[in-house]
Amino acid sequence: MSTTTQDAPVEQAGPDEEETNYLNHETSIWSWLTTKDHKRIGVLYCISLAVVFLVAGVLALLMRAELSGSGQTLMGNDTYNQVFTMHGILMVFLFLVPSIPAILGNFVLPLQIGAKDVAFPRLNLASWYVYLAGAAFTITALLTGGVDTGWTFYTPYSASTGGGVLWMTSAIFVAGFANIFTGLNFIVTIHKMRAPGMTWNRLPLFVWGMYATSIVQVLATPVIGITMVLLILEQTLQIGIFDPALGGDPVLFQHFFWFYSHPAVYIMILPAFGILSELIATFSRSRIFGYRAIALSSVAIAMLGFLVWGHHMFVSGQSAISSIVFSLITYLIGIPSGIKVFNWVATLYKGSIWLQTPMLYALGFLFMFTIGGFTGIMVGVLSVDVHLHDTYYVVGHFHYVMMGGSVVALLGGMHYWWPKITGRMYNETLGKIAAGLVFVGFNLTFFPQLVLGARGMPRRYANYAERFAGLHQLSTVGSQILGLGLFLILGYALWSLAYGEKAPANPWGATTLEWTNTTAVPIHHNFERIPLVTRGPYDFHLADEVFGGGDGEALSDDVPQIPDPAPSAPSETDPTESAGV
Amino acid sequence: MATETAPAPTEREEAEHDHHPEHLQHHFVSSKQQFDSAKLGMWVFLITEVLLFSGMFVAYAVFRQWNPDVFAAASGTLDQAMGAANTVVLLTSSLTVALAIHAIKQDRVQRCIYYLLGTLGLAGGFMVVKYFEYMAKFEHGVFPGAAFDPHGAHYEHLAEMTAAPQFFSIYFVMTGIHGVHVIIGMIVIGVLALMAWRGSFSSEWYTPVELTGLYWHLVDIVWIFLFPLLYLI
Amino acid sequence: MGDFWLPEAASTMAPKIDSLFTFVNVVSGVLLVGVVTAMLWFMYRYRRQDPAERPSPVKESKLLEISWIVIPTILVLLVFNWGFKSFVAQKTIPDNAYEIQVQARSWGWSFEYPNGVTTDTLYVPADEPVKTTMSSQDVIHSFYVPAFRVKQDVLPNRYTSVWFEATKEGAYDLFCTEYCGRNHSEMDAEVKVVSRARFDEWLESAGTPDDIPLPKLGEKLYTQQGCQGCHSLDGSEMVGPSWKGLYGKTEHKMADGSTVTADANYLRESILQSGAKVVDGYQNVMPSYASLSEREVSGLVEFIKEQSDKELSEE
Amino acid sequence: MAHDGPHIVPKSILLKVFGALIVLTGLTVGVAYVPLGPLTVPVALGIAGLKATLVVLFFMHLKYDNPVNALTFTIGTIFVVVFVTITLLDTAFRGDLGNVTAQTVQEIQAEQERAQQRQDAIPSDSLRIAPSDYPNQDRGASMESDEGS
Repeated sequence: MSTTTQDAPVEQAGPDEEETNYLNHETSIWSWLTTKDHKRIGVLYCISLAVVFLVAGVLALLMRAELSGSGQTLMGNDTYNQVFTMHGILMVFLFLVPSIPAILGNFVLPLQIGAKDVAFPRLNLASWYVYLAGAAFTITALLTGGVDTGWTFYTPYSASTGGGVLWMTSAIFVAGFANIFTGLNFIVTIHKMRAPGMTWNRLPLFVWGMYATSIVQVLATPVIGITMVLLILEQTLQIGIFDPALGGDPVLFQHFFWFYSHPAVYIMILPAFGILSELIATFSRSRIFGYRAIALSSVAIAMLGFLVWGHHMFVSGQSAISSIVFSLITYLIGIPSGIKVFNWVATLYKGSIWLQTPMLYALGFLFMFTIGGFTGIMVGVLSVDVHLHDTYYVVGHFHYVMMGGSVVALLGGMHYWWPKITGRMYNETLGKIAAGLVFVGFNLTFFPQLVLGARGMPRRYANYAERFAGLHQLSTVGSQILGLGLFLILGYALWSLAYGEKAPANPWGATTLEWTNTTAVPIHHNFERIPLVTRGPYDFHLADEVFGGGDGEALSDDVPQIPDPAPSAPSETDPTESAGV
Repeated sequence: MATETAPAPTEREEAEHDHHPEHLQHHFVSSKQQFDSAKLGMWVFLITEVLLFSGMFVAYAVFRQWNPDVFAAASGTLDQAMGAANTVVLLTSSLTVALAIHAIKQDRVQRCIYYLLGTLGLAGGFMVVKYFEYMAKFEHGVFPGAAFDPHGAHYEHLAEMTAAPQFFSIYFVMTGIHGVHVIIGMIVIGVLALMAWRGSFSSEWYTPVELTGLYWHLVDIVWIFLFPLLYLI
Repeated sequence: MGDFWLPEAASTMAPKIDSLFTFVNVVSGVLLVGVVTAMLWFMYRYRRQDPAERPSPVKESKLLEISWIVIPTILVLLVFNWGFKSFVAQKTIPDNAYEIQVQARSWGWSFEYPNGVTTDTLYVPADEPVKTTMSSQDVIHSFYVPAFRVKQDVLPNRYTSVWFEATKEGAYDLFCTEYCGRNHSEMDAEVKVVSRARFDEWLESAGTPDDIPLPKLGEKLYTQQGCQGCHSLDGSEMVGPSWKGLYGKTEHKMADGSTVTADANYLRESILQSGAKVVDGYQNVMPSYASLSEREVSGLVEFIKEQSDKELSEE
Repeated sequence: MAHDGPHIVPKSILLKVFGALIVLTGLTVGVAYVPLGPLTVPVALGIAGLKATLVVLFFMHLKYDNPVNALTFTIGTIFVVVFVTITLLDTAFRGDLGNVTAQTVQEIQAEQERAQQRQDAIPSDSLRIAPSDYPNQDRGASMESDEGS
């Protein structure tokens, strides 16, 4: 990879002094709250989402604590119902759906394609504020009586309960716009803002994952918007679309809801696929096996993901013919997901595998996502799903996909990009311990749930039959280990912010632009010179300069640049002139 | 596709204007890149609008398929003349927006302002007709939802029909949300006319006019479907 | 493996579902072990030994890629086909099935047999197809008997059905699996599978004879109709007002500010037109019990009366 | 893909398209008075689709624009069709295997009442209509007679 020759940017300080970067070029709170820099918006999102994850995670621990005994142990039924509802809503709508795109997508995507920013920086900032508005609505919902409908808001129950339902549905409507803005921004950015030479075949797979995700966000989110609007109108004006008492059809609501919420699963998992490809490639130092298959299968999953929502409704009273069609198409999605797993494992073959913390998460992901996939095949079987639907098997299944897949990938990604975001290294030993705790805790929590479900334990039960108690207790212990691991991560992450070792520009020896062409912490405009891309994203063997003869530690200014093989990239305007536009 | 970000256009544009183009944001390489991005962004936004409306079209399709007779009878109580008039009004406003863009591309700012104001007037006309339609319904107790209590010669028979409230709920929600879009469009077009009057636009930079035009045409397209579905069949 | 994973199988459908479950489980297990073994082996075999290591790219193998598209496709189509067949069997109700009407409400079940007998425990004859025709009085519930491997949502506006043929006599759990509010987890019932002969005998004797005293009838209805889900007898707070000391209360405050005397007429009205008067501090959530017979309503009123009398005598 | 300068659609084309749109509006109103039976909905939607296409291609310049924009819009409309079609796949076929009734409880009760009234008219106790008599009565039957509307 090489860069063009161009006059040195103005703001660049000498090597001895503290370098000016996106974190310190302006330091007032105001400059953060009004920033249009995609990196800062990523950081803002990271802080907000961490808070939501913490709250929703504590709720999960409370739920597991309540379930440690078969009767009432910690809270009454009403409280329990509100707790699992809030856990679901916060995790799905306010954490998982925005998580990877809003944090890592925002931070990494423009860097990876060699752009100075996303296409619409103002919209990007608006997205964060809209998200905060959604969060504010959620808090209002809690203060006005809470919500106990489950995150699915099934009618007619949602029409008859909870003072907070109106606020909560409004919150989801509002927060949906944040996702639409992000998705729209990424689609345009990927189409129009790629650096010279960054062809579609040279896009890092994280970008492909974000692209597929954005398509789903843009196409699906408006439908949850209109669904929530109709739900609100149903409660205020009693328009009878969903409520049977008014002549509506409750199953129609489920169609509307799952038309969004099933693709939303792909909003959560597709970016995780992207992260995984980056991690596996970098830490095995080999080109992703079947790059094209992985890239295109993401887009295929995004599209097919819209055709399968009815597999949540096999026992809902929908027509048998549509159950059958939905089941068939569901299997068609299983195949591209399988292809990805096989390709990732094949990438390890004859690689040079470096077991750093992010790679541990990646390998953990492979194990847990595979279980998530197989249990998905199980609940996709028409007749078996009749037995498993709405039991803990389903709970276990989607946690294996959402938490074991999406969240674990996010954790891996956060560790991987942590040096780039903060300029500091985390503690590798603690990182490995935490990864182990998360892995053990997670499996101990959710594998017993698969067994519980298959044995007939229904979900959303505050109390349960005595014979389920043993496995429930096991699951509770697992959740505590998992919680311990996550708190450990929070702890050493905060520690690293203050005391962490200074990170080099490319600590992992990665080959994508955010590592090779930026300073340790990227500058406000990302690149000193717009890169000109001359090779694929994972061509480790072609990227001699990347490693600097070592594991990447040595890379920075002293690495000799390869002579420019191609004509100059477009000159960029003086960064100071239009700064902050 | 792979060549979309090729650097060529910049050099030309840089040659054309030796100064930094006024409206070019720092993170874009060229005005063309900025314009194309804005336009693609608008198209992506438009499909979110399409899918927003799709939910109501699904509700319409499902309830119509369950109660075809009721929907036919209920649609018969809507005022076809007003609906048709509004269709023509909205189509005309679409033409005027297209002509406004046509004008600004040729630097005819004055003409562009006239066309924008014309559009604004037509949109206002649309809302006025809509207002009279709604009022005529409300007078006879035809409300969305629980308040539905039709009376008067033209509407009485609706009270007997099981799914008539559904038809009118869908009618009011669809036309209501469409109406909200018209109002938003009117505000934006008003601002555009003001900006044009202040000389903000030229053939060099008219992105907001172009984007608003796209939005306005989409509002028109939604109505093109609403009109036959609600009024005619 | 089936024993570890699955509950007791007590219907004709259960073994079919179980064999498919076990098949998917075993195939998944084998593939998972394969993937994990490969992963661990590569992890060990190709671990980085020198920071400067620069492996040369592996040539992609078309054959390998095609094989892991084709083999999973065949497997999932096999599983789909198997699931499809058993699904159709699950959903196609035999013509000769014995029909039981099921009513679900928050938070209880009632089962009505062809002769009008209503119970809160589901009695079914063994070795005979049974069909339930279900509907809900309020929100969506779901009828789930794990031992029979049947589940079907119970909708407020439609009749849904399941059928099963129990193979083993005994008692089994029936759960509600569609979240329905506060006492969702308490909304269970028992399924008792008995021989045809004993079933007939029970059905014969279980009818509500006209000669049982009214308060006794009311007491029976109190559990049967699910009143106990919302109205306590000991004065504890639930969704609805407690029946303890309710009868005869003079200053009974309503949500609209008015007060009524809780006499027999008021109770009657509250049972038949539940929304007519709503007690202050409670939600208007009670379904109407207009389907009760005149004698049954009187029975309930007498039973409520008894709760106040009891209190008086206790004092 | 790239154009030199803004493409300008000639005014004459805009006016012609507008003329066509007005004519099609007249047509769709006219057609509404012709009894077309089952074709009513397809014809109305067909004309509306044609009008929308004209607007998209000429007023919105999609005919002359970057194909990516056209692709974007096409994908959007495809997913609307998917949403409508697959939902109808359920709602139009309820009751196909007998696990759920095609009619709602209210409809069945109304039907029962009507049957009861008929029964009262002819005094005879031999008939009893139970809900179980209805489940297999397909909604399709009522659809056929309704399609002319």
